[in-house]
Amino acid sequence: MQRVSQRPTYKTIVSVAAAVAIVAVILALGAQKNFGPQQYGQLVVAGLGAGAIYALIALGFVMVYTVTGIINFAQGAFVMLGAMIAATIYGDASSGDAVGLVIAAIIAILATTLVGVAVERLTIFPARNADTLTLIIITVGVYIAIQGVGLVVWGTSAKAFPAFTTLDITDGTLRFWGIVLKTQTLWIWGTTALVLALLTLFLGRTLTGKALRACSVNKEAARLMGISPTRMSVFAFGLAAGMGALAGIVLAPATRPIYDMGLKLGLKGFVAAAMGGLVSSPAAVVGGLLLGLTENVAAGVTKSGLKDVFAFIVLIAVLLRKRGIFAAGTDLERP
Amino acid sequence: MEPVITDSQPAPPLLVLSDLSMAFGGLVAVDRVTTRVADGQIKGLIGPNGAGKTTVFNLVTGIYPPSGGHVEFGGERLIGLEPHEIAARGITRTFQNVRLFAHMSVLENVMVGLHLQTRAGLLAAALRTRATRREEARIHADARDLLDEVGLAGRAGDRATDLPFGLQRTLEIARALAARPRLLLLDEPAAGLTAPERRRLGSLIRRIRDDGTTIVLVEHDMEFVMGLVDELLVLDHGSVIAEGTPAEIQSDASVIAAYLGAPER
Amino acid sequence: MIERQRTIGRRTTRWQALGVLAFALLLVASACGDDDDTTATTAAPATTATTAAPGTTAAPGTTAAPATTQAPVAEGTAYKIGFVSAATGGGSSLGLPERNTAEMLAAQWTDGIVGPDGVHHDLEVIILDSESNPDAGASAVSRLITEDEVDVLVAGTLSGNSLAMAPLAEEAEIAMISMASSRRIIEDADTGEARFWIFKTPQENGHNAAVQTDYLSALGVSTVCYLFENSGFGQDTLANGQKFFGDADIEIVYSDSFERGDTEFPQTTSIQSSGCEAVVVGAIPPVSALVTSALRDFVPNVPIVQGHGNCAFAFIELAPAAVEGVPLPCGRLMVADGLPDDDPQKNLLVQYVVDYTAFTNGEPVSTFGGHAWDALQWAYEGLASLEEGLGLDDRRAGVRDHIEANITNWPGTGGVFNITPDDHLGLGFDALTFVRVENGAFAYFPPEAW
Amino acid sequence: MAADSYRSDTGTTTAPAGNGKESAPRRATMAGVVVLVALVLAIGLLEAFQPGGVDVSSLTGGVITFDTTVRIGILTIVVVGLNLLMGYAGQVSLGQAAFFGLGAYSSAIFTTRAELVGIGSGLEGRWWWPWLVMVLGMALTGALAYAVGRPILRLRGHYLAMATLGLGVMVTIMFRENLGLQLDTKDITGGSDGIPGIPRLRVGTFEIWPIERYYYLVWFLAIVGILLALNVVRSRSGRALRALHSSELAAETVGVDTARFKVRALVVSAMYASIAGSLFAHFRVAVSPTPFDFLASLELVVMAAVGGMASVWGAPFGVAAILAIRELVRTRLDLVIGGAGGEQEAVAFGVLLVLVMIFMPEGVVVRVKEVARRWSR
Repeated sequence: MQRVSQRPTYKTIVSVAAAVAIVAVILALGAQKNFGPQQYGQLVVAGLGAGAIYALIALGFVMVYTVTGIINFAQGAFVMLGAMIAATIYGDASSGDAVGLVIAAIIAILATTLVGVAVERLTIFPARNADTLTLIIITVGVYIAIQGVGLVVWGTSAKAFPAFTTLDITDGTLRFWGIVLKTQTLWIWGTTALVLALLTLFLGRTLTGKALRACSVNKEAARLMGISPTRMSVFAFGLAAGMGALAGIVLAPATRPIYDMGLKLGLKGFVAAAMGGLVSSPAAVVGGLLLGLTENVAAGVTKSGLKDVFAFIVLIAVLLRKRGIFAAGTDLERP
Repeated sequence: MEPVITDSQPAPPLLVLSDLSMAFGGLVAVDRVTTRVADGQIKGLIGPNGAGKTTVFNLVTGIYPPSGGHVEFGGERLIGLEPHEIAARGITRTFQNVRLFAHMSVLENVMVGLHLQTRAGLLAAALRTRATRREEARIHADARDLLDEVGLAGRAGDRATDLPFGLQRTLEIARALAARPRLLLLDEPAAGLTAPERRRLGSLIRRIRDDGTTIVLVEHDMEFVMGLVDELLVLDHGSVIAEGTPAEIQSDASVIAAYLGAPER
Repeated sequence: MIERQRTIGRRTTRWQALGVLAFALLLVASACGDDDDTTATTAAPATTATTAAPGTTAAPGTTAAPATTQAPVAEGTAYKIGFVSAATGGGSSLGLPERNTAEMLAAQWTDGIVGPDGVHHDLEVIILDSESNPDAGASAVSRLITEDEVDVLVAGTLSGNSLAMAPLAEEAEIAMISMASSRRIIEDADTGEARFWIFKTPQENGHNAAVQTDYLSALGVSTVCYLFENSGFGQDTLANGQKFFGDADIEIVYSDSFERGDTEFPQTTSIQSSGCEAVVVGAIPPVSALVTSALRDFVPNVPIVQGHGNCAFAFIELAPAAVEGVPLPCGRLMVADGLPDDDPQKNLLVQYVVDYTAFTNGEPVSTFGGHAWDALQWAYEGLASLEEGLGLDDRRAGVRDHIEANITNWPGTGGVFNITPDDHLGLGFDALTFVRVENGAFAYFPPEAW
Repeated sequence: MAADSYRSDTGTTTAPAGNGKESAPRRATMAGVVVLVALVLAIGLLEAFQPGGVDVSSLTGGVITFDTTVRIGILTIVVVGLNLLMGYAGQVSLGQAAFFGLGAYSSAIFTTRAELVGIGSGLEGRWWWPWLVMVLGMALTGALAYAVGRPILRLRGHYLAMATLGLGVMVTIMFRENLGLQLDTKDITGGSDGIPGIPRLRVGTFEIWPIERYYYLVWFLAIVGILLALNVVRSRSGRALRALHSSELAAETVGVDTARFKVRALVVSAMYASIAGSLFAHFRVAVSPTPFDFLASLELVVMAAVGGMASVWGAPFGVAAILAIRELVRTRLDLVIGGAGGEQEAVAFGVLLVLVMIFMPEGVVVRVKEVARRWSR
């Protein structure tokens, strides 16, 4: 039974001590590999690069979860669809056609949004009265099916996709103080920031956005106010699918898209969202960045194969401490 | 105001709350509440909505750790104990919004209440040892007796949530009683009941007290409370504003101002 | 592939109904994908080849199949080859070309087999998917052995899967030809004895490391960093690298893994700080291309040597600029056209490339499909050697004996095989040759050019 | 989470328990057990004698092979444990395959490379050693579950799901990463390729193989597992688990130590998974990380849900249903859909999964029970 803590100062001291200990361990391990500031800088930059991708995917999880209370395991499939459809439409990755790229991206996002809507109508809506676990399993089934369709349509080979800056498969790189930064990473950071900003504006300022939030707070109340939770559910799925597709497209140049890319990315996005407490977009972005950072720094100073272990240790630590970075214990059973 | 002890004998109080406080963030829900409950009493806890009555129950049963003060029960300090440990020491309760074990039968609900009366371990249960079977048979019988007592014997096999609301409340009391508590906390037991149901409830509560269980109850229905309790504690905004016999409370000016004077609901 | 003619019990009809329902939904789902394809400008999706019934679109095999189509004297027992590859799951980039090859050969072999006694036998290739999962793979193999009663098995794309399948083949006393690389599949790890019933066709990571060692020695490096994909294959490349490099006094000063799907490679920082003179990579595309690209960016001055898992066009396609000039050991399949005419493998390699591309509507050839081709040819030849009138057990043993005794000096896609009772692979180090990526294609890179 | 899917199968809804007929559910249980035992015996005998050429495979149109019936038995044991944890105690686990894997890897490591972990290799040849290892594996897995259970089970709902998912992934990584050691210093788990050469089980010189013998062993243990679980469900502990599923708070206030019972449920389910893992290792005689990964955990949950989570009997049905669908799409899809190949299998499986969950959200067993009840009226 979770209890409300009475000693915040004690907790702060423990957290600070833990942070100091972690940094000390990182430095000690890094020293064995002769790491200098440049190496650490590189690990952090790369970590934030990977983290922004996770963050972008996490936003899709948050969107669906807040409105419907479902953890949508099909989110990874939307990411895959976005990337694969865009790559297919764009065709030859080295053609240097900027307009074509934008058109391909837009079509891919719209198509994936439609898939998201269809998924909601065909699978979530008929089972809307089922319990959460059933709905989660349904989304797992949807994921498997969509990935299967991806396999049928695109086979097992990875696609080439042009970097946005160079419009070529080979991405440009920026170098400063010996640290290398791919230009696509800037696009990923920019997109994540933009999506977060638009999402915040949308949810805070527009009527539909407010309706979405109302649904997440209380379905019954929303219904009484004339907001249809089922319509909002469709909306959330469509929006999440579109956001997933966008994520897939901006990361496509960094990872060569392939039919089964969604599983791992979906899992990571989910972990990022979970770190953020599942209900807050900014927290999900922070969660994503934290996840990417953890993975890369841990992999850099130890064995890469263990990076997921560190990622999940951080996840569990975050869950146990606060149930999300910003959120308080939302799941606590109240008397 | 000094508590009035109904008995002339100065019996040691069963439950003592000393300066009990609880703050949620900046909101002080319970503010230095001090009171005592004598053995064998029925004590009422009243006050307007949000006065902190249920929070007091939650503090006593260990659901929240208080931010200050302490609870003594039978001479033992309870702070820091888990709710189930407090239950094992003899305090059980009901909830304002009934919390039955849904999807379990009426009988099974009471059998869970008898949890503390049984010892069978997991392995013994899996192997269905002779001792386990004997114990099962015993608590089966005990649960039936208890249902008999509260008048639910005919519905033992029904699903708990299929009972009408009034009987759900009764079942919750039976479940709490099954643990054989020395102190029973009832959180608005009469809420939502019809008049005849209230009468039956009143006599049930008295019978429980007569069998030796001390009772503290939170209640809104003044008529119901006044006729039932030995003593009343009035809370407002987390603080004790009055304490005494029903007659005393009814004539207390501050209570009338804060509570009775204000039209309810 | 010959359609399976088993009668279906009444029970299955209900399942079929459910399946039809499922397919209706599937059509709805895949319609979206199709719409997008029509707007596609260049890419040719592989759907036609994989969904159409094999045999209809197949280019008729001409030279590859050694079957001679004489008028059959009599009709004998039908033969069955059981085939399991990882067509889906983590190993699908290897398993799908293998399955395509199996379907292609099945289509070429519709005439069946005529034995040495002139008796004709129908031939069926039963193709199942292991889902890249050892349990599913073993279950598929068990099905082939006990339910379908196949005469020979060609099974196992991944080493872990093959290791779970091999004991079943041994217990059932049936020859199993694996398409996975680990030596442990065909040899007892402790005693080094060949496993009686198990063969395999792919070149090994040992060959790969030996060839790499020669090249690294020629470069004159004494310290290398080793990056490997975190898979059975990648781990095995490292193990062999450690063994062979060490013998040539080349020290691996840093090694670490990466994963399929990784986008960032923090390992490069450790390579920077370790000061090694060359980086060796053991991986398969797509991630091998990405890691090459990252190495180019982060440690541009350290030479990169790739491994034989990249002998597929995808490696070049996914990072053409980065992999340009990267040397790697490969089987001769990838440089078939550039081989001298007297090379024993040249004709069949060129033919395989033509057949495969035609059968799959233009999918690029990879070395993995070649491994399936070799394995299936062995199975075919084993069956073709049988006399009519043998029981199942004898047929199974006969195929095994034939492979062990007669695959000598046998040119295949993977090299010239010489199987002996002690060596159930039978390839020398010369099975791999050094190639280099030049102008977006694999080019022969002989030692003289180092 | 899953609170609504909870259904009691202790007969409270089916039996007229009002009038002192408490033995009715017990009698129904015994009938169920008898039917299951008879079915298991019949299938085994059918396979052994194949009267008139009819065997399991031909009876099911070639969909279910005998190999599959053994796998159903093994996974049934895992899912029975999972049902106790998820269906009864209401604690979600998305990492159950890790416990399954721990059992399998314990058996694999201790029976093939015991000397590596510091145990004399003389034991490896003894027939009783693998059996002892099974028990050892259960103890190890149970101990690990106990250690992680205390902190993890403080979480609820989605948060618990995520934490168990994380634990599961970590354990699988540990298998693949040789427990974090370098492969060349001490090869304990064999990396991604895993451990081959696990011996068959024996009693003295009597080998429990060919597969017909193993089938009986597996199903004997599965039925014992089901019986034990049924006893637990109907005991003080079982009631405590179901009570805390409904309301942890209410359970606490009548004296149920919910934290302890949740941990117990986890430990028991982990031990079920572990023994099944050992059986799996000696069945496949090779282990590698894939069958114990995240997808496997997910599939176990799916099996539990399809069978009906709050029902011990749901386990064999759920496992059988999922494996049958898998085998069906694997081997017969080309007959249903002309020319379909391996790729379509995945699509079909996904779609069927969705259909099952939409139309039978409480699971097959509950659904069948309901239909049967309607017909019997």
